[in-house]
This record gives sequence, structure tokens and C-alpha cells, in this order.
Amino acid sequence: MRRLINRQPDVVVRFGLMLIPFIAVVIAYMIASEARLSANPNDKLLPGWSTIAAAIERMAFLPDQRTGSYLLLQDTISSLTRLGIGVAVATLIGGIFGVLQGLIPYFRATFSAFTGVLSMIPPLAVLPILFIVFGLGELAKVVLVAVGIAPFIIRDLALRTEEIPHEEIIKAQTLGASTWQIILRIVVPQMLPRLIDGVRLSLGAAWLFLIAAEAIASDSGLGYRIFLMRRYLAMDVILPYVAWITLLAFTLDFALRLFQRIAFRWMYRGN
Amino acid sequence: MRRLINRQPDVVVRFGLMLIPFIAVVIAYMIASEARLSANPNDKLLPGWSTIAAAIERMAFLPDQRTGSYLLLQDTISSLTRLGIGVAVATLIGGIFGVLQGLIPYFRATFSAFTGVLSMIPPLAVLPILFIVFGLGELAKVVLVAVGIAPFIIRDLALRTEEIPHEEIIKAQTLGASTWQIILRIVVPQMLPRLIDGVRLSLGAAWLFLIAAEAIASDSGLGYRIFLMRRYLAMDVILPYVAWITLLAFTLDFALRLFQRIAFRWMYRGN
Amino acid sequence: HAEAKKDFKVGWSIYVGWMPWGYAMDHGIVKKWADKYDINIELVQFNDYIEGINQFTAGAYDGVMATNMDALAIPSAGGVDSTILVIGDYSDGNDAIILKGKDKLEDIKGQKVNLVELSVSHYVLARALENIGMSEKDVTVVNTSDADMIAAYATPDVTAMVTWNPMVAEILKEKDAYNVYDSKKLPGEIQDSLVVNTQTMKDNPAFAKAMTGIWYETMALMSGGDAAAEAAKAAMGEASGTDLAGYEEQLAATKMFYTPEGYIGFTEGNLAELTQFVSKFLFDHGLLGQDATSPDYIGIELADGTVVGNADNVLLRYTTEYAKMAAEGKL
Amino acid sequence: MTRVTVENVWKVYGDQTVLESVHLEIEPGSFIALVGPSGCGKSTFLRMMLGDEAPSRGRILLDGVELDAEPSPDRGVVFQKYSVFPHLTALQNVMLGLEFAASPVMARLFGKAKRKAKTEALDMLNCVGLGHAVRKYPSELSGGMQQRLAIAQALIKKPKILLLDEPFGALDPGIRAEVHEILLRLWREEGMTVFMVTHDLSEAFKLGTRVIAFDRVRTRPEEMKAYGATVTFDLKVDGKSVPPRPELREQLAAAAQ
Amino acid sequence: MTRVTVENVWKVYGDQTVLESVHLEIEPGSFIALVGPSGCGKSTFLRMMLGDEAPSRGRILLDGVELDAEPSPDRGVVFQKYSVFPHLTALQNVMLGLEFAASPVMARLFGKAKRKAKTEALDMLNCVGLGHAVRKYPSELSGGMQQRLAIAQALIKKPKILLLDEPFGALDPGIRAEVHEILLRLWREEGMTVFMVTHDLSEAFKLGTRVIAFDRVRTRPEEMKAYGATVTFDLKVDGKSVPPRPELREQLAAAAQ
Ligand SMILES: Nc1ncnc2c1ncn2[C@@H]1O[C@H](COP(=O)(O)OP(=O)(O)OP(=O)(O)O)[C@@H](O)[C@H]1O
Ligand SMILES: Nc1ncnc2c1ncn2[C@@H]1O[C@H](COP(=O)(O)OP(=O)(O)OP(=O)(O)O)[C@@H](O)[C@H]1O
Ligand SMILES: [Mg+2]
Ligand SMILES: [Mg+2]
Repeated sequence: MRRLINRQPDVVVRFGLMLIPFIAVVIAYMIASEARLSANPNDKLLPGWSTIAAAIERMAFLPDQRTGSYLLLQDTISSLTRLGIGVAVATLIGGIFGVLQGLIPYFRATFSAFTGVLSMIPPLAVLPILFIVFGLGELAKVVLVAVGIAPFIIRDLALRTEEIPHEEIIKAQTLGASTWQIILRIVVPQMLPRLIDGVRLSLGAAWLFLIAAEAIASDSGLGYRIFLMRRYLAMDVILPYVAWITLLAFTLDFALRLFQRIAFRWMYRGN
Repeated sequence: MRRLINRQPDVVVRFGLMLIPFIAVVIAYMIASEARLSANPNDKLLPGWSTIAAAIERMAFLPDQRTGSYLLLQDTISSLTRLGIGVAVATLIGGIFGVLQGLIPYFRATFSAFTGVLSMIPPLAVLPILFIVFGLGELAKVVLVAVGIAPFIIRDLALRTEEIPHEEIIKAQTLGASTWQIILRIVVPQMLPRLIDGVRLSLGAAWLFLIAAEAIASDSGLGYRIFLMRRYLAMDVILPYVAWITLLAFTLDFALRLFQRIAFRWMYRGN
Repeated sequence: HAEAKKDFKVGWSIYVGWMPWGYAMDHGIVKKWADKYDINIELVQFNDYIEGINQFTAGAYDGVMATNMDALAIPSAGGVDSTILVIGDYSDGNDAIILKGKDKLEDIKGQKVNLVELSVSHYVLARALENIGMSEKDVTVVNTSDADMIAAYATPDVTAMVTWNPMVAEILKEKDAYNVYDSKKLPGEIQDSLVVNTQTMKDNPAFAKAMTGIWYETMALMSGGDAAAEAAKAAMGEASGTDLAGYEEQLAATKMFYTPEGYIGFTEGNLAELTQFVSKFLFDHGLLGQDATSPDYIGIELADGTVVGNADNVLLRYTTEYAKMAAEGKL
Repeated sequence: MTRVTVENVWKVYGDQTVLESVHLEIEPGSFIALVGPSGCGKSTFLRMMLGDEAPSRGRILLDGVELDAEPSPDRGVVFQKYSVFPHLTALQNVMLGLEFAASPVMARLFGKAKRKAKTEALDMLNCVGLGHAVRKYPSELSGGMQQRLAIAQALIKKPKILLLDEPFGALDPGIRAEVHEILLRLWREEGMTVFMVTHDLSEAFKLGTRVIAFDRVRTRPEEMKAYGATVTFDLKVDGKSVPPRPELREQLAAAAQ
Repeated sequence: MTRVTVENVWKVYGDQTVLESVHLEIEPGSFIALVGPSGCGKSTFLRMMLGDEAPSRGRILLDGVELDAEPSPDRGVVFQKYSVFPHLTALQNVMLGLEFAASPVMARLFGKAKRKAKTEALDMLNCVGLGHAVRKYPSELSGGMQQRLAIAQALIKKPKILLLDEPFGALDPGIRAEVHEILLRLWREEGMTVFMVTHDLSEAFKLGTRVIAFDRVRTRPEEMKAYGATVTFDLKVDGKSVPPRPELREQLAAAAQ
């Protein structure tokens, strides 16, 4: 009898095992849903598959009666736009501040304690301030996403920048590089893939802030729809929306990883 | 003229530089507050220092007229209890699942895809579901915190566990260790400090979930108070509460780091 | 299936007409009545009003404070047979449409209106627009969380909003804020009620009796006009984040039914007509469920037993049975 | 004393053949030095000896019995790195093997049993010259001390075979010589069979009673994948008295590059 | 051709003296091999030569002029690791020094200037035998190729002094010999002064025209902090023709441990 740690499932078994928890969840849902629906056929909490399917069709494939637009599409576009801009802004800020903070002692002395404190402030608590300063429009949502994740990205990137072997910086100087040239040719190119790592790590938080912002004031967006539907417990809409957000998050993460692999081949060549 | 990267501020300069951004924020606040208050003396958005001081005194040092308790103290205890239990539960689950997932191929095959998907689900979006499933009592808040951060902790710890050099696992086997003994004597002791790292990384998210949960259903807690006061835009209370939460978060982080250093000396001995 | 039980949970949230419940809980009135009927009643405060109704709908709570509209739209449309046990008040100005820098309702045309979508505010807006021959197509509705209404008003891009007290009172303090339409013009349409699960009520009359008893005892205390009444109202104001004066101001926009007779009398009026406005609004916004083919899809049983709408699908009921007991001192 | 028989062992990863038709017959108590160019499969061979990898073809016998398909206490090992547990002191590292054997559930000893294990472990630590550092964590020990600790830790299980994968590759020459002495002494005392991979030919000849070189016979690029390395030299030497003939040494050096 | 003068240089970190009273007079075009036990301050000395650290006392002169207090192109360097930039191909790594000099703002060359730099870099790469791998990233090169690349990269700036900190410590013996040849050839061609730290005495004697050993004179534990290492041996040798006397070699070996 080999030890458990030495036993490797083969491909088929692995696939089967992988499915188990998902199937278990589905079965558990079906049983619970069945039970509730038999007690109250109108129950909204755990709708049956057909109800969910109808809701999906309504939201995704039929134009809305009032506005004539496809709600899921419209919500997705709104949310992704906000998320995209917010993350892009945070990435830009994080990239610049992170590299400077990690590389230049004077800059680090000035800002590292400050970004440390900033990253500890729970952004949800200062939402009202953000709203007042940036208004209730698209700007505020983008800012919330950006403000929410930028301190993390800055700190993460500053750490990564500090991890660049001192030898490389010395070597660059012996090749005659100025500070600016070191940033431009040595640090930034090596930090770009790290920046993507940082962005990937903070995407979860970005979604969170986006949903929070959309829950507070909005007229479209995935978070808006979920919180609106919550008003009358329309789980048949909420559940597919949650699944959709999860899928989007997954896809985004995957796309970033793919981009990183393609754009920064030097990291993956060789071993 | 030495290059900027080679110039190191001395201790005094460093301290001065560190203060600059904080002082800048305070001054900016004062100017903005002054301006708004001179336009409207009752402005609630950016209250003056004396208003804030009065609010602090009221919340922290005078017993509440209705209940006779000190509100800040009571809120802090409520929130920290929930946070503590939630984080503890997530840590326990994360520890167990993380180690097993990182170490045992069959376990990994079964659960890694599942926790991967779980960690992509934005917890705020499923907040309504959580409330409905777990009710609105203390349990739901604790569960939200735990559910919110556990997938991250599991994945982080599983990665760290996989990073244990294969050599160590082989060596333990040549010393006659069973899978259980390897877990008990080799993996868990080395993973405890990593687990603390994981917990520290997820504390920010834990605060967020706590505040979100308290905003929806609660009768005490720091998040509850902030959201209650938000209805009246009582920034004189909200701002000190935000500062207090930030301080608490900072202290917690520091305490964990300290504990790690003291409890796991082997990591820090030598170089 | 009769299911007698001893422990009951009822949710309430902060709103002028529901503050007495919190007071009753804090001051032993709840315990007194629960003890009298040998049951346990826990009143749980929700920060988020809608979450309480969801919990009730999901079956976790036996009763909840809700408006008639939300009772119809959430538990009833969700198949939960619900009964309005007591109407505590109706909104008589608590819900208002506020314009920034404009003083006529007509000026709302083309504006973005911040409100909690699908809530009573939305209903007020719809009714107001209907009255002046406009429809929702003439404005853009922006869903905004009630907790952020005051902050939202302070931002320049918000020019129109519909909300309720205490936010209305707070916002109207701003110089440029005009109340252009409020629920005074919709008397009785927005009822703030105690809604209970019909089955639970039938199986546990003691629960219904105790809740009714608690309410009218607190009402009697509150309307006494003496020092005790002042103290009670002050405590309620405090609990809702304001003071006695602020609370009185809110009460002024609320038509309280301090006595069982007030409530009974109200149900004998034009209740049938009022419920139809609500049903229509809900139907128009798809809130009666996807299967609903007309506003009459869900039947509403009035206190006298007549049914408005579909008699085969009665899911919301008004009852005055227990209020009458209270009036007769039989509780 | 254990006789090792390697019967026509092949190792293939995917479409890459790493080792092919390795045949060896190892006398009990031998000290085998394995040399060969980087990537020729020395570590792979050691992993198969350990049971961490299974041969793709052929088999390995210990005293005529096919060896366990997973690592077990009869085959000790020391790697170049990560051979000791960073979270345990030197003493705890050495006691570990005794605790695993005696306490299946807790993997810890208490009271008298613990004192006995401790005495045994201290003896072992003294043997490798670490008597003064028993309470130190590995991170507080120098590279040479860590490798001595790793040897002590392996030897407390009295393995029949000791496998060493470039154990001294990261050490300074002086420290290396010191550890050599300790290793040779322990090998003689314990009478075990030792397999040591090394890049350093002089080390191989100094320590080994037999030097075995692995190398590819076919080195044309297009053949690299299909053909693996095999035994190209196999010399019984007595490193302490007879230095190998210089031409041979050169050949080996060429092979080792 | 640069003359290096080290005048009574001390290096103290906090309360720990690492180096004390180091005096050296280095002839132009020397190849200095620095040996000494681990932690004696060889790398520290090299860092001071680089300008990465300042001496606590004393000074270092190049042709009579105190050297820049920060790294500059007149002193090239090759470390054991991290000497080349992982995100640039071999060619880009070598061109980098030319681009820094010619393009202060963009740090990139275009058009004709680029072609010229490229030709120069390719020549340099051919010199170190990397002509076939110019488009490869460092992670695709073997250890020996990486170090040759690092040398090429440093030499394109035509430094007066080349500093090497255990440049071949991680290489296989065979590959090492190959790089030795390249290094010696380039040293002779460029006429620069080379400082090389090594742990390998035979390497020191093979390459160096002068072997300098650093060591602590006081080794009682209580004295370790207060006293640093200094020059304990300083031998002018011609490694290619006259091997050092064996006793001396032993003494040095002892010092190097
Ligand atoms: N798990 C594996 N999967 C695929 N290929 C492997 C695996 N392990 C080793 N190899 C390949 O087998 C070959 C031999 O590797 P091995 O580590 O045994 O060489 P080695 O002789 O120990 O080299 P070195 O002297 O560098 O340690 C290498 O080409 C390596 O890429
Ligand atoms: N920045 C620093 N701060 C404090 N102490 C330092 C610093 N750099 C080096 N030291 C100390 O100086 C001493 C000499 O270090 P150095 O790296 O120069 O030794 P070395 O001779 O190069 O050793 P090795 O052969 O291991 O590379 C060591 O004790 C080290 O701990
Ligand atoms: Mg190997
Ligand atoms: Mg060094």
C-alpha cells in the first residue's frame, strides 16, 4: 500500500474527481429547490431549472419590454467599461508610483508609509466622501474601483521592484545608465509582467468595489441588477448573474495570464 | 552629482519626508473644510476639528443616553468579535483544506478547480443569498467574512504547500514517515507562518465583508454605525470611525506580524 | 397542518412609523405581552429594510414591518400567503419628490431622478407623473441606495430625487430643495404595516394577539400627551438618529392610527380602490411575477372578506379580527 | 550489507529517453561515485533508487528483492539542498526518524522514550561533529554543518543504502575535505552501500571504491531525444592508494563536461 | 592602462569591522586573483572598488584620482549571478551599454546608429563565442554562456578595470576551463586591469598574475567583531609557467578555509 501522497490519479480519474464537488452542489441545490417548490410552487428563493432558464432567456436573449435593449448585454457592457477604466487607471498609477517607490530611496521615504496607511482604509467606509467629491455618475464608480485597488498595486509593485537583484542595478550603472535610463530600460520592462500579476491579484477586489458602487447609485450594470432584483428576491435572475460574473472574472484572469505569457516571453523561455 | 537611486536620505530627513503626505492631506482638508463652512456654517460634509472632537467625545467617552453604553467601545467589540470569529473559521478551514490540497494529489484533483471557481465568485453579489441561507443574525456576518476570505486562504496555502521542496517530503519518507506523520510534523509546522501571511493578506477583504454585512443587518458594529450615520451624512462621526477602523486594521496586521516573528523563530534566525 | 410553536421572530427597520416597535422591545412591552400568552417574541432590527422582507419571504421570520406594496410584491408574489395584521399608519407626506432649484413637478421632465427603484418612492413618482399626464418615459430613473440619498443630493449632478423620511426632512433643509409632490396627495396608498405569515397566524392566534396588544399599548403610551409620551417619543427619535423635535416633525407627515378603531375605520373606507393602484404599478413593473397576465393576478382579501382580483390566488389579506379584540379590550 | 542489482533499467519521460539499458551489479558495502555531464540522468537514476520514480523498463533489486515503489527507511538520502527541515533544531531533525518509527499517531515521543531517543540522536550529532550546535536551527548553520546534519539525520535510521546527490556541490573546498572525512568514517563504520553523484572528479576518485560514468553515446542533435544516457565507464578504484591513470582521467573529464 | 592604489582602506558595518588597513599598489594591466575564507570581505572590497560602497576610512585611487563614489562605465563588473538582464536577448544585453551612452532620453538607438551598435555588439558576442545565440534570452542560455554574455556586456564599454566576483563559481569544471581561455584572451587584448574573487585556488593561480589573500589575523571569537580581515598573502606569480611552491599553496589553502 503506497502512501497517499505518492498516489497520483490518472487523467480520467482526475477529471471525474474534479467534477464531484460541482455535481454535489448541483444535486444539493436540486433537492433543496424541489423541497421548497413542493411546499410553495411560487417560491422565489431556490427556483427550478425551468424558471432559471426562462429568466436567462428573458435577460439575455429577449429585448427588454421597456427599453428595447438586451439587459444582460447592456449590464455587462456598463460594468466591464467601469471596471476596465478603473483598473486601467489604478494600473497606471500603481505602475508609476510602485516603480518609483521601489527604486528611489527619497521617493520611498516620502510615500511608503502613506500608501501603507491608505491601503488599510476600507474604501466602502469612505464611499460617501467619494460620492460627494466625484459625483454620482460614472466617474465615482471608476474612482472607487481605482482608489480601492491602487494602494495594493503600488505596494505590491514596490515590493517587486525592490526584489530586482541589486546586481542588476549596479551592472546597469557600470554600463553608464542614468536613473532615468535604468527606469526605462531595466526596471519598467521587468516590472510590466509583475504589474499584471498585481492587477490579477486585485481583480477580485475590483469587482467587489464595482458591485458596491453599482449597488449604491446606478441605472445599469451587473451589480445594479443583482441588487435591484434582490428587492423582490428574484433568485432566478440573481443566480445566473452571479454565475455570469464568475465566468467574466475567470475569463479576465485567464486573458491577463495569456497576455502575460505572450507579451513577456523572456519570463517563460528556457526552463 | 550622484544618481538619484544612489542617494539615501538619512534618518531625520526620512522622517520628515514621511510626514509630508500626511501633513499635505491635513492641510488640504482644513482648506476645503474652511471654504465649505464659511459658505454654510452647518455643512456636514467636511466638519471642522471642534465638531469632530465633539463627536469623538460623544461616541467614545460619554455613555449613550439610551443604552448607557459607550458606543465606540460597543461597536468595536461587536465588530472585532465578528471579524475574529469569521477570520478564525476561515483560517481553520483554509489551513486544513490548503494543506490537504497542496499535499495530496487525490485531494487536489477533487477540490482545486472547485476552490478556484469559488474564489472567483464575488461575495458581495451573493450577499443576498448568504443572508437568506444563514439568516440575519451574528451567524450570517461571521459566515460572510469566512466565506469571503476562505477560498483565498485555501488557494494561497495550497500554493505554499506545493512550494515545500519535494526533497523534504522525500527525506521524511526515507525517515519512515507516513502521510499523516508528514502532515503533522513536516507540513503543518512549516505552513503555520505561511497561513498567517495568508490571513494578513486577506484581512483587508475581511474588513470589507464585515462592513458590508453590518451595513445590511445589524444593531451594532463599526460598519453599522458608519452606515447609520451615512443616512444623515454625519461626517463628524464617520471620519473618526474610518480612522479608527484603519488604526485597528493596522494594529491587527502588526500584531499578526509580531506573533509570527515570535512564534516561528526558525524562520528568522540566522541570515 | 396546524403548527403551534412558542418562538417567534419579527423583523423591523428604522422608520418613523415603526420606531414604536423598537421602543416596545427596549422597554419591556414586548416581553410583557409575550409572557402573557406564554410565547417568546424577538423583534430584530434590520439595517436594510428589504433584507427583512426577504427573510420573511424565505420563511426565516414570522412577521415583518413592510408597506402594503412591498408585502404584495415580495412575499405575496413569492407565493407566501401573508396577512396584514395591523396598519400602524399611512404616509402623509413622508415620501416626497424633491427638485433642486425648481419648484414645479412639471420641471421633472427629462431629468435624472435618483430613487430606490421599485420601492415606494418609485410608486410615488409613477403616481405623480400619472397625475400630470406624464409617464416614466419622460424621466430617467437612477437607482440610488437610501443610505446615500443625502450625500447624493449634495453632489451637483443630482437634480431630482424621490425619497422618504428622515432623508426628506434632512434634504429639505437645503436652500435650493423644493418639495414638489408628496404622499399627502396619495392618502392611504402607502400603508406601513405589520405583515405576518397567514398560516402561522392561523396556527398561533396567541402570536397575533400578543403583537396586536404590544402595538396598541405602545400607541396608547405614545399618544398620551403626558410626560411619559414625550419621553417615549424622545427615545424613539433618539433611536432613529434624530431628537424629539425631529421625530415630531416626521410624525407630522405620518397619519398614525393610534387606536384600533382608527385602523378598523380605515379598512372600511376605499381600501379596495387603493389596492388597485398598487397592483397596477406592480404589474406594470413586472413585480407580480412573470406568470402574471393582469394586475388582478393576485387576489387581495379585504377585512370584510371580499376579494379584490383573482379569488383563486388570494395571497394577501387584511384582517381586523385582532384589532377588534383590542378595541373591545378582549386581548 | 546489501547487494544492489540494476537490471536493464530505462527511463523515458514522454518522448524523451533519459536513461537506457543500465545494467549494474553492486557489491555490498561499495562506495559508488556517479559522474557524468549535466542532464545525463544521474539524479533520475538516484530517484529511481529511492523509489521516487519508477523505471520505465527493467527493475532494481536489493538483495534479490525488487525495491519498494516509494521511499522507505532502508534507503537514506542527502540532497544538495533542502535535506534538513528548517523548522526543527539540529537535535529535533535527527530525532525525527526515531519519533516516526516509535509514535505512529503523534509522531512525537515523551518521557523516557524521548530521553532515550535524545541520547541516541546526540551521539549521532557528536559523530558528525555537531555536538556544540544541537539547539540551532538549520538557518543558523553553515552549508557544511547543514550537510553534516543531513547525513546524521539519514544515518540514524541505519539505512542499508545511502544516496547522495551532489551533497557537497555548494561547499567550500576546505569544508568539503572535512565532510569527506566524516562521510568516509561513517561509511566504514556502518558498512552500508553508498551512491554519490558528484561533478567533481577528484572527489569521485577520493571517495569512491567504484566510479561509474553515465553519458549519451549518440550526441547528434536529432538523436538526442530518442536515445538516452547509459553507463560509459565503470572503474573499480581504490582512491586512497592507486590514483587512476592520467589518460583515463582525461577521458572521464571529457565525459563529465 | 590604469594604476590602482588602495590606501589604508577600512570598512566597518555598525560595530563590525570587516576590512582593516588594506594597502595595495596594483600595476596597470595586472590580473589580480583575490582569495580568502568566506565572509572575510572579498565582495565588500570589490563593492568599494565599484563605488557601490564607500570605504569607512582610507581611499582608493585610479591613476592617482579618487574614484567615483558610484558605479561608472570605467569599471565593469561580472557577478556570480544576475549579471545579465533577463528581459533582453543576448544581443540587446550587449547593445545596452552603447545605447545608454548615445541616447540619454530614450536609451534606445534607431536607424544607422542602431545598425552600427549592432555590428559592434555582434563582434563582441563573436569574441566570447556567442555568435550563434544572439537572439536568445538569458534563461535559454546555459550558466557558462550567461557568464560569457556578462563579460561581453561589460567589455563593450571598454572599462579600465574589470571586477569579477566569483564569476565561475557555479559552472562545471569543463565549462569553466573554456571561459578561462576567453577571459585570458580578452584581458590580454584589452589591456585592462582585472580583479577576480575566487574560491578556487587553482583557478587563482591559473589566471592571476598576482594572488592576494584576505584573512583575519585575530580569530578569537571575542575579537571577531572588533578586528577585520586584511591582506595576509600577496604573491606575484606567473601562473602559466611557474607553479607556486607547494608549501605556500598549502598555507593558502588553509587560509582559504
Ligand atoms: N519529471 C521530469 N519530467 C520530464 N523530464 C525530466 C524530469 N526529471 C528530469 N527530466 C529530464 O531528464 C534529464 C536528466 O535529468 P537529471 O536531473 O537526472 O540530470 P542530472 O544528471 O542529475 O543533471 P545535473 O548534473 O544537472 O543535476 C534532463 O534532461 C531533464 O530535463
Ligand atoms: N551591507 C552590509 N551590512 C552589514 N554587514 C555586511 C554588509 N555587507 C557585508 N557585510 C558583512 O561583511 C562581511 C564580509 O562580507 P563579504 O560578502 O564581503 O564576504 P566575502 O568575502 O565576499 O564572502 P563570500 O566568500 O561568502 O562571498 C560579512 O560578515 C557580512 O556579514
Ligand atoms: Mg542532478
Ligand atoms: Mg562574496
